[in-house]
Amino acid sequence: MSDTSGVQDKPKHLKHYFVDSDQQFEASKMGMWVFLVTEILFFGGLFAAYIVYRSWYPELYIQASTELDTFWGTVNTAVLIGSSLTVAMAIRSAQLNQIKGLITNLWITISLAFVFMVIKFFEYTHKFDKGILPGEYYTYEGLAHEKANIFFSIYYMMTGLHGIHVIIGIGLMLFLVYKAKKGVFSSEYYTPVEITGLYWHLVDVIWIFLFPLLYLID
Amino acid sequence: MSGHHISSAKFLWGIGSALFFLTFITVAASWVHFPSPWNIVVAIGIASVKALIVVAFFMNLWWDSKFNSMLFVMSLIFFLLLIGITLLDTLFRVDPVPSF
Amino acid sequence: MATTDAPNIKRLQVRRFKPEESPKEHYLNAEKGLWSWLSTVDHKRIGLMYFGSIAFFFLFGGILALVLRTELLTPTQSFIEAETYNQIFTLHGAIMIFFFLVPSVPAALGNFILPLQLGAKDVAFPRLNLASFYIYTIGAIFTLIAIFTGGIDTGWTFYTPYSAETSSNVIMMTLGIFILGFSSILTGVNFIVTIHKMRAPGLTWNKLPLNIWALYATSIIQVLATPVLAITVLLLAMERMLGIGIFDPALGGDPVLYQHFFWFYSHPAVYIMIVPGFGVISEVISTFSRKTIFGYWAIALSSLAIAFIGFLVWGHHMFTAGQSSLASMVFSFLTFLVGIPTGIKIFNWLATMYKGSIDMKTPMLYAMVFLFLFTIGGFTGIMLGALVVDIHLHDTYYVVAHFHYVMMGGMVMAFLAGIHYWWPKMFGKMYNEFWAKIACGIIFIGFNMTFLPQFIMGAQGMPRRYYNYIDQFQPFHQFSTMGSYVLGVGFLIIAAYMIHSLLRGKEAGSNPWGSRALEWQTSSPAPHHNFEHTPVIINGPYDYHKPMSEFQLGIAHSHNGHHEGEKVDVETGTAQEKA
Amino acid sequence: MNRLTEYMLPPARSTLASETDALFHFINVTSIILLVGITFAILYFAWKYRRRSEDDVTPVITHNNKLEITWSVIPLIMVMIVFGWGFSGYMNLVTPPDDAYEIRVEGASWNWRFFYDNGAVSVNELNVPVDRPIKLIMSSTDVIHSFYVPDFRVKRDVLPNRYSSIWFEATETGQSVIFCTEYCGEQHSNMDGMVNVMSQDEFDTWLESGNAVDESVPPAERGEALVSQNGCNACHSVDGSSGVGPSFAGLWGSERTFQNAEPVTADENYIRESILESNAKILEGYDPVMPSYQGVINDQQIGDIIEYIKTLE
Repeated sequence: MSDTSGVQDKPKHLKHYFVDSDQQFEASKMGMWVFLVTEILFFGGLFAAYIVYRSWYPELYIQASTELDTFWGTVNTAVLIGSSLTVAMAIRSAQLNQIKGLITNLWITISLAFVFMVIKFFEYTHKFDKGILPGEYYTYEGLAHEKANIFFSIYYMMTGLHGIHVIIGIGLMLFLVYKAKKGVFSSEYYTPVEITGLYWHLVDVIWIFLFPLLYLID
Repeated sequence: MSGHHISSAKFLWGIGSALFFLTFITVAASWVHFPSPWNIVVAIGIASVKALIVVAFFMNLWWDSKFNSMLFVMSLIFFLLLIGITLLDTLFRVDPVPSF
Repeated sequence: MATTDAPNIKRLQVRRFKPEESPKEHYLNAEKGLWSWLSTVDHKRIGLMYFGSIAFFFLFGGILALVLRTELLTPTQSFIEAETYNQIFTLHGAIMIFFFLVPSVPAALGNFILPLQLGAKDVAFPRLNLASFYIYTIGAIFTLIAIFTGGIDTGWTFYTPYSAETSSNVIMMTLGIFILGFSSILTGVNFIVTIHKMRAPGLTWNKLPLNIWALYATSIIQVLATPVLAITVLLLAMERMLGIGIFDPALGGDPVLYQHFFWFYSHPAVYIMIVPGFGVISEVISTFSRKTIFGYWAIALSSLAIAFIGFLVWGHHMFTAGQSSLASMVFSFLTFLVGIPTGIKIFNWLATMYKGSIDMKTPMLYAMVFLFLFTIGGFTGIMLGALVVDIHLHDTYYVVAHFHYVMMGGMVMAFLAGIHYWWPKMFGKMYNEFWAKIACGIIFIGFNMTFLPQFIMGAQGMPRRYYNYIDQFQPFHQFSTMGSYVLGVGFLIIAAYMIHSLLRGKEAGSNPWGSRALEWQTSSPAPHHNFEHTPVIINGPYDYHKPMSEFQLGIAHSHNGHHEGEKVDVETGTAQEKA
Repeated sequence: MNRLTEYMLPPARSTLASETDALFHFINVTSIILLVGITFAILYFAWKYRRRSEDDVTPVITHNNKLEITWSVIPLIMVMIVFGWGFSGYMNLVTPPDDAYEIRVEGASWNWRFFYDNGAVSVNELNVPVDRPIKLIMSSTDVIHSFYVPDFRVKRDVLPNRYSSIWFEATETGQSVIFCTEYCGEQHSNMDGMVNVMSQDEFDTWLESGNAVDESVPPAERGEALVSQNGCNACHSVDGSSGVGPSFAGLWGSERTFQNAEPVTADENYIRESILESNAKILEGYDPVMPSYQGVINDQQIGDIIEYIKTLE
């Protein structure tokens, strides 16, 4: 498609069906935001289940949340917010054409995400040892409530699904580092970094809501 | 070039520290025992403030085109709709006999 | 191709580009070989691939329907076991809904027509478009595996706790539908961004064809509703694998909560199926009445109204399901609100036909059949919305007849109208008009023979999904089965003359129906990149009082224009450009 | 016109049935009138404004606010009338009178059990007195079923984790069919029962005799009647043909191998245990779908059934 302001040399990344890279960048961002809407509603279903069961069994939630270790929850929140900060810094360095800064920031984000998953792993194994397993494998007698497994089923579904999204985020960022090393990104073209940044911030926002709802019920 | 806002490093660090501070606040709030409905309101309130900060400044919605913000608000509306109308049923059920 | 973002008036040097009548070079023969099809990112080819797979699944679902109807000829066992019957009605429902109705107009016709009607070269994310086709295929493969390794007997709704306990492989099927949901989401994402970002110069929101408005409303529903189906199906799979007990009463869960989650997607899903049909009908009626649409904004906004209110009404599927009376009252009230925009559309289409110059070609015939059948579907929907009557009619054949009148009478007729309307644009060939009209008549008769008796049977209390029934209902079932055979014959005739048209159809010009819509201003079949020029839009999509030349404008020196069109009397058109 | 919609509905045999039918007729009549109007408009326009020549010029009518408002407001008013009418009828349907006679209903995979207040039990047969409000308190033992009596225009899902209730008042004696309208598995379509509406004294005599044992009839014959009454023959055949459950023919004294237990010879204890805890021992090649009859069949009746099974070779 021609550009109304006559022919100019096309940047390498520009697709033929877009007029200029600005339109392509805005289109990709809008597409990502529409996808984030589906992620919000995807987790929304779990939050709905959480709220419905909390309205039915409020005392179960209070008892059961004592089983969750608030300290490690707080550390995890801080880790994830930190990774959100470093991914924002990564985008900033991509915008300023500092490719080395982009790669280091990405590595920090990936390692913080990895720390998050390790903490989750220890939390899970600690619960498995005590017999707190999802659904019918729940054999823990510590709680008086006969429907206690409902809380932990929802807990495992929420944190499990969130964990899977963190792993996907790590995968995406490793792919970004690989492409950054090949010099694909520049201040002219950093759309994939921005898109992955948006996805990572949303994963952080979901944890920001998960943390108080699961850990801080008093 | 509307979508290309570049925020300064100092600004990003400021936002990051605000979020760390709010995390501390929300944990502190859980030590103070609020009466039943208020503890949820406080927890959700702080979490919403944190979420809005991340969405507005880390995700550049503040400087971005209005349509993306509208998309985000639409998803929240439909999420609240799912919960609101489902609660219309689950909270108002009448059991003919005290059930199981 | 909206370039500058400042909404100022930009003078464009425009020239008329008459579409080439019988193009040698077009998207069908631009590249040759199977790999060129499988790896294409051209939205038109992807549309055709969707069209092929949808036709296959419609045939598969249709055969299952005929088996069901044949089994119901006698009150007891005719020729298959109860177990097989239960699996077949489940598969008939699931295949027809997830593999035919949801993707049919948005993915098949929508993919083909949307960029053409926007004057764009392709959708915003062509590779994502191809990815969503392959996700659809993978989902289909998983479902076919589920079908051939034991089948599913839970009904297409997978209600717990039965779906959590039954031995049939529900997990494989739900995994297939989980994957299929992403194909629907990605199509929605693609269409929303394309409509926003890739309109031709001059194509402002009030000049968008109503088909685009309908696809826009559908994409919004797809994007907002499908994720909830994904989480519901994931929870069901976890229920079966880990027994998480959210829907399992033994572990403290509540099966009615499953129904809430399921219908939060599935009612908007029925609007995903029908709203694109409205878009097609608006195009067909306006073109064949050669008259400007009546109430453009009424129809456009009622699509969006249906999309929004459609999210509030899911509880009318659960009036008898132990829902609180308050919730039932609210859902019944909102269900009646969603009926109003649909009524407005029907009246607006009728008003468009008033004082038009109606050319009774096959697409118009199907549009009129749609108006008649969908009106019956709408009225029976009002009947089912009234609380006390729904208590009597819920889960009976009255409901079966209602949703067949709306889905088959509405959606399939609109889909057939769309196919017959855009067939010349897709393949550049006409079909046999005589046989098309015969088939339309047979389908109309067969359809009414099949489903009218089901209304009566349902009102008398015949429950749904029944393998054996009491003798009182046998005459209705037999009449209905005869009707289903006639219906089957009708569809076979369509298949026959369509294949004949592909092989030996006579050449169709670029604009056989004399339509002012943008997709008819390029050659048919369309060139690989849709337009030889960058189209410029100065008129509304249905301005039949304007000469045809004003609809064929393009930017004068768009250098990829291969041939010289003659000078146009409009020296410099003014096109208002908006971001 | 009324005859058509009369024909569409089953006989109205409960006090509230007439209200449902009235709204059903109203919606049907208005819909048919509007449908005829729209169909006439379609056909008339298609004929009157048929295309005479290729260059017909059609008037440019883009909208007409007055017309559009009327065809939005009038349907809105009509549907609001229907909504109000439907909702008021619904409230009558879900609020039982206080003096209603309560019967406990249990929906099991593929039969209905009714427990009366004096301990009498009946399977697939609901006996009720005429002209008296009856309240059914229902629950399910396994999956969701739905209790539907077309003649009384009542229907309610029967949930496993909650009680749900409906009420009706039969206006005439006679029999009305019961359907299950929520898909519940293989024999979902065989799960129909019968409501026997009797006069008050007939009902009282049945209630007393419900549990009394009729000594004159030999136990095996009583057992045979119990097997059909309790719906055993829906899944267990007596002539050796295969069904959902194993056949009773040749059951007595035969060697039984199980999926989840040690093989055992079929004796009194095995048959008793299979009736009361039906999923304790599952035969090879069969699914654990049999509901337990605990509290439905008492010991005396189990003895009769065992006598009957002994007679089956």
